[in-house]
Amino acid sequence: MVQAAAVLTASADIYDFKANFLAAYRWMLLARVAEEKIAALYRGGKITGGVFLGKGQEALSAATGIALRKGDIFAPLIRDQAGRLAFGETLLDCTRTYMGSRLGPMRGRDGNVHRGRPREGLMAMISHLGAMLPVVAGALLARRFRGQEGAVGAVSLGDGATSTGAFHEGLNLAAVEKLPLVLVVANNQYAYSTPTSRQFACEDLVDKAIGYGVAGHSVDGTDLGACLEVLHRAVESARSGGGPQLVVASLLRLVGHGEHDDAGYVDPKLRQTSLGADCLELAESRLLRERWADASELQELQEKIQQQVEEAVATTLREPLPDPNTEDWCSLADQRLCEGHGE
Amino acid sequence: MVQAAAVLTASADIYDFKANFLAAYRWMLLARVAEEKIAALYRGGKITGGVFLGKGQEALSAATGIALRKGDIFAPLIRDQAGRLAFGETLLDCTRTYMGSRLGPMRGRDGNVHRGRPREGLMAMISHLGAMLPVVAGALLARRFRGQEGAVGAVSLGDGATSTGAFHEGLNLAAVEKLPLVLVVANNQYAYSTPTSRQFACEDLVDKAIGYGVAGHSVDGTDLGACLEVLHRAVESARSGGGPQLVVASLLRLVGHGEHDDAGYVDPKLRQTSLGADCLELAESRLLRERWADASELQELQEKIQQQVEEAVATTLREPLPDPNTEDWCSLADQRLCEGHGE
Amino acid sequence: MITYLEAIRAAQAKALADDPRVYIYGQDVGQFGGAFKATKGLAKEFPGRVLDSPISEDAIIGSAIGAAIEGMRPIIEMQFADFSTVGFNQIVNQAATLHWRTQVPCPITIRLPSGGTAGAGPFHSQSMEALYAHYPGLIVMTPATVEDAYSMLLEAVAIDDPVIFCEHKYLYYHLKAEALPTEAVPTGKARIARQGRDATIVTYSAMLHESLACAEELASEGWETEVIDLRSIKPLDTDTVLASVARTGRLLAVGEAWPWGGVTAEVIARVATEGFGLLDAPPMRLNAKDTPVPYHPNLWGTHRPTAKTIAVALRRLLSA
Amino acid sequence: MITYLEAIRAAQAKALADDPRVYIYGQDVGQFGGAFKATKGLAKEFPGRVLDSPISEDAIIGSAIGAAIEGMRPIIEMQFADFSTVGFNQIVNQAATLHWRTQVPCPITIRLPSGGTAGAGPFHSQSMEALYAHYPGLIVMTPATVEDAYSMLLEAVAIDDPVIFCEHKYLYYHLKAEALPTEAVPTGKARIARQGRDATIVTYSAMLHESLACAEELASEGWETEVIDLRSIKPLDTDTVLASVARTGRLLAVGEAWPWGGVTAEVIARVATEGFGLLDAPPMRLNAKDTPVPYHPNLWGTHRPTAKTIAVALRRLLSA
Ligand SMILES: Cc1ncc(C[n+]2csc(CCOP(=O)(O)OP(=O)(O)O)c2C)c(N)n1
Ligand SMILES: Cc1ncc(C[n+]2csc(CCOP(=O)(O)OP(=O)(O)O)c2C)c(N)n1
Ligand SMILES: [Mg+2]
Ligand SMILES: [Mg+2]
Repeated sequence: MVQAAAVLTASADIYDFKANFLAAYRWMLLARVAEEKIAALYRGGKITGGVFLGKGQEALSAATGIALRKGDIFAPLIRDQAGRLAFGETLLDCTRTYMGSRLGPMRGRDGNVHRGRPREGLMAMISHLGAMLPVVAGALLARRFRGQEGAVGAVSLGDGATSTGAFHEGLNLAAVEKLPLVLVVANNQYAYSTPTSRQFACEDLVDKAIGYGVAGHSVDGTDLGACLEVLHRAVESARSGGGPQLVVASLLRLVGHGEHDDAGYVDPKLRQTSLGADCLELAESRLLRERWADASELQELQEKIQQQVEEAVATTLREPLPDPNTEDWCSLADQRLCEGHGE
Repeated sequence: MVQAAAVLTASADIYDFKANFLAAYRWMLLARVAEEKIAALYRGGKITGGVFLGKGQEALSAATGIALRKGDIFAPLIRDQAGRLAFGETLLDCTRTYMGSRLGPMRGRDGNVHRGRPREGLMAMISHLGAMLPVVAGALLARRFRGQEGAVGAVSLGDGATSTGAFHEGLNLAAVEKLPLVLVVANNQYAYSTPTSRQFACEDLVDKAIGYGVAGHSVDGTDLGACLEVLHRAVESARSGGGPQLVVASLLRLVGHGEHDDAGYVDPKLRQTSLGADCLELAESRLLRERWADASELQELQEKIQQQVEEAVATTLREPLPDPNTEDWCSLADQRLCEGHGE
Repeated sequence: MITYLEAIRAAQAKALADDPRVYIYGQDVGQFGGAFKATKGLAKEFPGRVLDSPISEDAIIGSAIGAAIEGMRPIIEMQFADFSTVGFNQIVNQAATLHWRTQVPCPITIRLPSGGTAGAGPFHSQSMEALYAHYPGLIVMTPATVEDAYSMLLEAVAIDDPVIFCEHKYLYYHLKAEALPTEAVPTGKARIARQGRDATIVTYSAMLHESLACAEELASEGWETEVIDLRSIKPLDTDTVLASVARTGRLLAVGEAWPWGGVTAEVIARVATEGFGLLDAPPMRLNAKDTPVPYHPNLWGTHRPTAKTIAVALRRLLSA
Repeated sequence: MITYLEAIRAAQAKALADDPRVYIYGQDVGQFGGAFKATKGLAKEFPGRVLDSPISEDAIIGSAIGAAIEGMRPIIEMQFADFSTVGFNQIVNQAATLHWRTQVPCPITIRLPSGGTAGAGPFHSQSMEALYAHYPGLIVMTPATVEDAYSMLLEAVAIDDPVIFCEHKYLYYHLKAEALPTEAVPTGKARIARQGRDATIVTYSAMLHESLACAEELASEGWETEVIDLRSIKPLDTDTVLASVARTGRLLAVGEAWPWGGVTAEVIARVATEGFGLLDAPPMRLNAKDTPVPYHPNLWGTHRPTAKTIAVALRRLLSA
């Protein structure tokens, strides 16, 4: 198990750290602004159903998305707006799914974070936690069957999801097959209202790695630089035949479980610790400190992104909603086999 | 993680090791003889359905049963004839269940190894591997609710069963609640025909302990002395508040998965290793070596046990079989709520 | 006024107060009071008896079974019915078979927040009652009123068998009553929610209210529709259904679940086999469409039966 | 002579040979050839394409779905149908919803060794077809003949949707045919296994043979019973059933599964609602008793329908 800090310099030459940092920061900011807009629409009654945000987890998520390349596979979860964007999901896929546009990837059939384009490597999560892990393992198995080595699959999970049987069976299967799978666990200290003390008894979630025979990595999830380093290393060792990699990031979610939740259960003392830091603010101050950007550039970026988000929402608002009369109401790919008795 | 060898002497004074060894040997021998009889009955067509034997695993099983005391809970699996007897199951419960006697605990409704007396702490396994682990955890939780501390629950599993979600969820739950649960994993190198290399990728199954925050113990499953020591220690530390204990024993099953199976898939080289030793023979030679018994005593014991087994079978053969006409054909405890439409 | 949700909370409070063998286990049910607040305040009121679980449905239910073997009477909350699929094996193979196999009762209550609400989508809307009813060894309750939510949950805890308690999320806040009931219809007995002579609608849970609204509408046209609330779908009160069909000669079965093998199929099969002669017209059934439950309200509103679509079916039945 | 089991093996061999996208995954299916030897020799014949899995039903099925997303066509063997409960969530919530949600097909075939055999007991005997048929998005096949075991399994692999392939363990060795079929009835079409004018028995899988034996017996008394083999229970060929009932006026539905919401309930519900006027007598159904499947043959023989008990029901139907 390697500590992120230890390698900040070590692997800094492998790739252009600064460029990655800047790119990641942009995705983080875009995710933050987009989610604030989604939250506003939700409060304004423009979104039916739940809204689940990733505030405070953008660094880890963006780092995951950036570490992947075209042809890789990514199964994001509910706090991965930044990672989705970094992986290549458009902002419109987000707004269209949240608002039910018929033109979105889910066509109003599924909503909010339950979106994706599986054929493009972006899995569309089902709600059942842990369930996407074996799916990505199978997708990687398929690549191997077809002799397409070199692709990596990343799966996002929360601390709570590590208690699911699917997590265990999926990670074990990936380990047995030595698949290039990177499992990114965002330990944000709570599963909905449940603290980690009621979720697991190990000292550190990364201690699970040895029991599966996979590599383990720990990282400070509020530190974009560290996340970029660790995810880069984890993804590259998976890509180069190192088998599954378990990355455990420590952080806090800075919003409720969903927008309906005020997170009153979060220990205020915890918010005061370094876990409670806002990864976006930290990244911004580092940008300035390192002189990779100046205040006016950031100001400009902020405005561009604001505009981009407003445009996506405006476009989506003009789009048609799903129409029950044009729906085929058939669950099957092979429509000949559909039947509608008793409906 | 403690090695058995290290403590053979260390804890030898805690209790009468010789007495335990002798008692365990008797249960092992009774189990071996009983199972040979069951196998003979099976070949003679006197038993319908599967027959699953524990040959080669009697030392571990007996040690588990002996380490427990009245009031404890035990969830045996398919290779636990010896442990069942040591825990207090009668030989008649075995023969009656295998032969479907109406007087047996399962009354012909369930068969072979699917037997128990849950209210007496002996769980009746369902086939689904891993499923008994959370059940025992819950039983221990109940004891805690009622303020009945001091009881221990032991659960038997095989190497293959560690791949189940139930194993993971159950052990994790027990760890979070810090329950006095001892999980005894018999790593007999195969799950049916599947070698451990296709089952898990960790170096040693005991490496899983740290990931759950539980104590881990390794033991040579062919060495009765070592099994007695390790199980004794594991059970006592669970009893004294040490939380769940994971015991991993290495051994080989010296029979087929079931009596229908010739185990042709077992690597002959493996049989030549120490894993392939017969724990019963080893125990016997130690008895003689230590002069805890002499040949004639063993001969006598052998005959007594043979007779005991023949009697149990003879008794069972005289007993009534289940009668469909006297069956209530109701699945519920509350018979008022049973309904029989459409049968 | 007390809501359906408050009734569920009140029943659990009473069960905890009356019986030391009762405890509550599930995700976020403790201090937080549950995703829907059905256990609000109970952890505080009953220290150590309302416990947060890990996200481990298989182990949650497995542990409840073990506790039941030891004489406890656990109430398990699944955060959503849809997630009970992960604990499915323990429910249908362990809990449902325990007494039949070992003569040891398995008095556990599994609360399933069920059914569709606007925007909930495919994995937070399912009605799984038929799945559990198919397996021997389980009781399946589907309360449709505030009174039943309260009294049936209390009865579920008292029954010596595993009870799948399907509480409908749509009714949580929408449904209100003056007060909690003091006595109750026993489990296994259906209730005639509205009397009528022209046709019988057999339904349960949220669809009772769509059916009553439909009956009301047709009443203005002079049609008197009898509406039966099954209350529990296993056991299913065939006698009450048959008696009603004997009076009306016409049957429409309505359910929110999927059609294939659902409650409506079982009801019609029973009436057709045991009360064929009572039918003056072909029986009819109305269910959700045979697709996952759609997210967007535009689609969801068409996916499940509503007073409007029930009325269309009922008119066809009455003119048959 | 080729057995039902050999036909299943042959179909898998052909699927592997014809389509590089096909692979087989499950416990002990590799070198060992599976618990029932349904994949005997295939690992050798198709290196790297027949893989032993860990004991992880959820991950086994989840991985098959992922592979299907990438264009593969996995064949999954559950060691026994009963263990599919552990992979239930991936089947009904992931596989069954994938295409409807994302427009990406999920062509996986899940082989379930199903049904009762003497001494198999509660957890190695289950018939789970109704459970899977209840969920939208799944095809459920229940082959009753050697020919169908072969051709339907090949079709299952070819279909772009998840197929639950319920192969009956009792038929594995009992059932023999001269040769493998060269053409096949398409999925969704039932087959009239025996023609008759006096009554219609609708059944599937192992119960087809009990029903045919019963029809044979009553033929000696001059009764001509039509016996319909549904072949697949979802889709269920209502038209063929209705056409037969139109000829005979009498319906008996027979299934080996539990009664509540089973195939017989769905068949009768469809005939009652869509072919009420065709019935000259109340339809009847016969299923297993509503308890777990008993271990001992004395009990098992009474738990499930047999030619004898079907004959009793049929006589009642004919005299009604
Ligand atoms: C199998 C399953 N059980 C329960 C739920 C309900 N649920 C949704 S999110 C959540 C908490 C998840 O916590 P964690 O995994 O830590 O992720 P986080 O929300 O903290 O990012 C729960 C219990 C679910 N989605 N799946
Ligand atoms: C969930 C589940 N899947 C599959 C099976 C079928 N099965 C019965 S025993 C067995 C092998 C068990 O291997 P292991 O756990 O190592 O125990 P051993 O037989 O070696 O003692 C399998 C796959 C099962 N019982 N339960
Ligand atoms: Mg969390
Ligand atoms: Mg083994």
